[in-house]
Amino acid sequence: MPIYESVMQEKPPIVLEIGTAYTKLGFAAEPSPRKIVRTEVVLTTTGCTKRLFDYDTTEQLYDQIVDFLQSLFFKNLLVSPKERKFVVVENTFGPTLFREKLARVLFVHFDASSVLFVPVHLMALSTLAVPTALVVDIGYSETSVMPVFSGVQIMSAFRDQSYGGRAVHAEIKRQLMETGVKESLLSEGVLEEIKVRTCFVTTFERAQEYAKGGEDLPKPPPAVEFIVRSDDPDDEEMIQVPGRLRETAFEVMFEASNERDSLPHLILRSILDCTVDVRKSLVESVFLIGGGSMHAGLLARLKHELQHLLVKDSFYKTRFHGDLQFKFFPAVGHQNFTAWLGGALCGATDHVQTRSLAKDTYLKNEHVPDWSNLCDNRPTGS
Amino acid sequence: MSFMQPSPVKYACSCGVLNPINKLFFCRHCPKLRCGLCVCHEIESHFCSNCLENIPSTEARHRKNCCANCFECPCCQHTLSARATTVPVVRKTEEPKDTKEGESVGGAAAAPAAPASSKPSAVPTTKKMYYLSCLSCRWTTRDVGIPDQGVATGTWPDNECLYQARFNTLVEYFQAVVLQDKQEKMDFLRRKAPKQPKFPSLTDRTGLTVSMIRRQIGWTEKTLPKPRPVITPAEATSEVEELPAEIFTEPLNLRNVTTIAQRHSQPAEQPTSVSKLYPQRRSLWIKRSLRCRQCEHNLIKPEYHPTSIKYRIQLFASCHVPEVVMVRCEQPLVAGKSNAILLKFTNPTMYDMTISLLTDAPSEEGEFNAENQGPKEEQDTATPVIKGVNLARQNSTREVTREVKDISNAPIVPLESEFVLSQRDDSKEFDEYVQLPTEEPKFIVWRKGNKVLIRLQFTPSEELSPNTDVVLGFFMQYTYVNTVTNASEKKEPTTHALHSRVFITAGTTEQKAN
Amino acid sequence: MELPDTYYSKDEYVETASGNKVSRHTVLCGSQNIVLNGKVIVQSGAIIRGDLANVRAGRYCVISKDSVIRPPYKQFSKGIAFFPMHIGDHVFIGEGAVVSAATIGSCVYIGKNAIIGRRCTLKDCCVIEDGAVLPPETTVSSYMRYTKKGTIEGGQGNPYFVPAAMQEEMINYTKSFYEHFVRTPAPAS
Amino acid sequence: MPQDNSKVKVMPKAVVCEESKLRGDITFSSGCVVHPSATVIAEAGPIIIGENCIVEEYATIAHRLAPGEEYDDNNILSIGTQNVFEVGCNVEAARIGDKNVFESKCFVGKGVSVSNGCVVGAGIKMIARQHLPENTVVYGEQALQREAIDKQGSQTLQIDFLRKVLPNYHHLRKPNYDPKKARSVV
Repeated sequence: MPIYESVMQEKPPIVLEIGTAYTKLGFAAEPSPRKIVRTEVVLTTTGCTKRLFDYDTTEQLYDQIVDFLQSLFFKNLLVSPKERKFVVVENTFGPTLFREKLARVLFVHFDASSVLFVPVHLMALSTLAVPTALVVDIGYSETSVMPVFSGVQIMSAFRDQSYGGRAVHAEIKRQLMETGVKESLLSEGVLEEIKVRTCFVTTFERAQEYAKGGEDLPKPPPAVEFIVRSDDPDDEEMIQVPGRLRETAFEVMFEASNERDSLPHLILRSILDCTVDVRKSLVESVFLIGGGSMHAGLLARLKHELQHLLVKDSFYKTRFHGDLQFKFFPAVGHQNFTAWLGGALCGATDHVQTRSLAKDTYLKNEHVPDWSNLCDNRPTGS
Repeated sequence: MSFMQPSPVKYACSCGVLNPINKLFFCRHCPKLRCGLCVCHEIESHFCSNCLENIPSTEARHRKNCCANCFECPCCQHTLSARATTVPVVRKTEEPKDTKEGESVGGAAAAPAAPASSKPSAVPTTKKMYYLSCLSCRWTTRDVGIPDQGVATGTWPDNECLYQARFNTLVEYFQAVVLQDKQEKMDFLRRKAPKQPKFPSLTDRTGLTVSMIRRQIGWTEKTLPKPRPVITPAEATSEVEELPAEIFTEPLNLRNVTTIAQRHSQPAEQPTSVSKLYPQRRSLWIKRSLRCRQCEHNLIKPEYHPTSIKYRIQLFASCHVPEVVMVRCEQPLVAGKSNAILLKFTNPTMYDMTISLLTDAPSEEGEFNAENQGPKEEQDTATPVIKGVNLARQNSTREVTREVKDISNAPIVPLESEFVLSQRDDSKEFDEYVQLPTEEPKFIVWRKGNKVLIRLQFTPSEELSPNTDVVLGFFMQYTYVNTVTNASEKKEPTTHALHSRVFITAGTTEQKAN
Repeated sequence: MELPDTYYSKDEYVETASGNKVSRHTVLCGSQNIVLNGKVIVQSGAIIRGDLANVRAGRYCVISKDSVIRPPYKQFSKGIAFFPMHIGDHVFIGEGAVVSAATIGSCVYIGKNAIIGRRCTLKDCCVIEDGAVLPPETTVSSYMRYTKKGTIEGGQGNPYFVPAAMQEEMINYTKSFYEHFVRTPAPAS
Repeated sequence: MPQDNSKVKVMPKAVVCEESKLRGDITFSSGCVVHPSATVIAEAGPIIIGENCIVEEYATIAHRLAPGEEYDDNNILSIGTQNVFEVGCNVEAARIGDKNVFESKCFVGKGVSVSNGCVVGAGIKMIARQHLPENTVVYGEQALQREAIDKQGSQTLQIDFLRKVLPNYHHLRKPNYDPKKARSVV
């Protein structure tokens, strides 16, 4: 493959996936990201650490992106961004402002030669080499469901909800504060640590019993002693993470409510938004990605819930026909960088040459083509 | 006052961002102030910050930007140290053989010699074995059962990617697919718009001749459609991993569960159990060089060697721009009450400077330039070469300059006149030099070599509420003698009148005096 | 900002011929093994353990209040040895710092209450933040800043974290610290 | 410095520098090394420091009074053997076993009970009431805990060295209490 080799020999494209909580970064054609870092920026003006997406003015956002990318390039990747090709894995429905600013930083500030924006769900799917799947991305700020059929995203059936890592953290915080833990101790970092190290998604049966309430609740798993400290070194405490919290922290994603917007509902509704012909194949190819899908027991629970709803829920019973069995794809590598991995695959192909937004094109009218922008979708458009 | 505390005096960079002078650079070719935001960062050299070895960039890329010898603790990310232990080595196979030979060869005559020769080999020989140990969290390679190594730099296990083979197939597959798509597209375009041959062929009017001849002599068609690349797609399964039953009954030992930082330090494996932590190769560091975006000259260029602290090019602003140091305010700061501040000016250059403090941008610049372009037309005409460079490389530098945010809230009383700041003379530091009593403007408190202390009057704005920062701002115009010759025909140093905008946070206001 | 004058009483400090200013309220063990190369300030409460091994400090060093300078030891199979400690010129050691480094280069800034573990190597022009903890055998190379959080930032040519002109700045800072460290003027009677 | 020297018992072969600040009823077992400027405060009851402990400069070992408590001769803080209290540490732990290392400038509060072979990392502040199981290592800025595979190496070599060197440079407290003699008297 002569074309490929001449491209890859010198400078492999940089692949970035900037998530709300964590950023995955590395090079195209490599099987795992070089680094997974918090999406936090050490401000060069004050030296303080701050989340990238916390900003007041767009100019501030711009400066933060500059500082953030600078640390990525010069501290983590150790390559000069100048005249580099980039693959940016982005949320299809992410804010346009961030996209525009990111492109501007890459082209204007860092002199990137081209940027290829690729959608999360499609990229994740490419790691499987299958054309059809229902991609469920459980991230930090939201959970999104995107059906893909024959390599085409069915935009009309896209669904998202705001429960993700953040909502789980809030739930852990709520439950812990009920047991009398000081709020000052429960920083986001502590909550995440509690979630990842102690919590798991409980089984369907036990969740049902908890939901029912009453006397004979299942015996909760053993509690865990967790030492937490706030930024103030004098503020240290040994707290108990109750067993009940450990198994019910993730219930925010499964809670049955009148809105019927829990994760199983989200998936089923999204499938129903697709045409009848593709439904069966989507049911048989669910693909969970994102850091939130790595928790123990999640897949088993989700499968159980989905099967249960298919049979027991009258709404779905009348709309789904036949003997349906939900099937899940195992991820290549870990789910929290599956989409990045797809980007790395994409960056290894000739697409970076042909499909990218080149610097010259960008500088001509400083505009990033977007699928939702009519100007870019007219057949005769620019 | 600590050395690391932020300086109260800030200069406006030519890009509009405020910075203390130690974070600013001065491009002698432009000549303008530059800061970290408006220069181009480049990688000068790679090195390991632990073993301080310089690593050429090709090798660094080959090693995935990791040091070959240094490892990081997977537990706390501190550098691991190699520790030696001595283990006895039993040479069972050699020993009996040795003694046997001694006996047989020496025979009875050499009987006293035989025990002597066999004695050293009877002493158990020891061998040095190494393991890696963290001196911060006491993790060792023995914790996870990695056997000790015979050499200190050791052949420690590298991370192996479990799905490398699958990933390679995926890469190949997608490359083939994309390439084929491209091929088909090109074929399609060619068919759509048949290319007119430059020279009309007399024999082949239809373009079919070649293939017809080929077919006649029994050869195959030249362009057989390539088979589509194939790959076994992943298979979905309805079998999912259930929770282990003991999770509900067994107590959780947090010490065996890795933290998030530990997982992310091994992105490919992300182990959940501490028994799966392996030493990680230490990431390299870089030295940067900084380049002016306008004229592409280097502002900072460090020496290659990792231990060298020297620069080959160093254009610090503090070596070219008069430094303003705040000494103190004469009175407590009260809103609306006139006050005076003592400022120390230092001339870092070898030429005398004439300085004036203005409240507005110098007039010869025409109307106030929103982008604070700073230097005036004169050097643009004086530096035609630079201009040419500018034109040629314009498109690499589109970063917009920003308007300087005027944060001052205490108007100053401009100085009556300009003043001269003598050149720097390092030799004067050592001898007692008495300044000749000269006619000095009133605002000058003292003068020592290249330093001048002046008294600047100002009034904190009437509206300031207590406990707000009082900021005074002014334009400092100074003459700068540029020793770099931009044009070959001009050998004389050129003198520029430059100015920078300076903001001083004098302190916080106190309660208004009743 | 210009350093304000720091005053000391004539009775408390001893000034040597080479310009060292050493408080009497210090513990200089094995003083014959301690070499201060001139214009070094050792403030009250500081401990220098010359009894364990030689300690040599370059010119214009500042050893602040309650800091402990302690040569590092290393354990071998047959016993332990304390190694001499070298401190370069223009080194500032903040209040309450514990320093057990093997070598400290020139123009190094060590913040308040920092802990420098055994046998650390601090190269020229590096910064240790206030309260930072360096585990034993850490190397901090030039123009690096070791933060309180335990991360390393900076590097030569990086305009942030450590000033690019660190050398000149530390020279100026330690010199002006020395110049502003003056004897309390006798009360004008 | 009001020192109640009569109550400080130094057993033979212990090296206790005179410049240390000792308050209350303190017993140094044989083999202990106390560097200058170390502080031991027996406020709530006697302190017995086991054999072969090292107390470095500015280290503080305190047996503090809880609010409302009074000095009690029977409230003994018994510190095990072979512990190292590094420069500037502040240890008020309720119980200290053997072979522990308290690194520089760490703080161990009253509510902490330390078993054997533990390490409290430099600069770490431990306040919460807790028990450190055997071989615990508390490390890093976040004060994380882990379990080491074996105990920390013994400090006998360092003690041997210090016992040789310190008398050359420092005035030492004379050993004034011999358990063998004491027993024979009784």
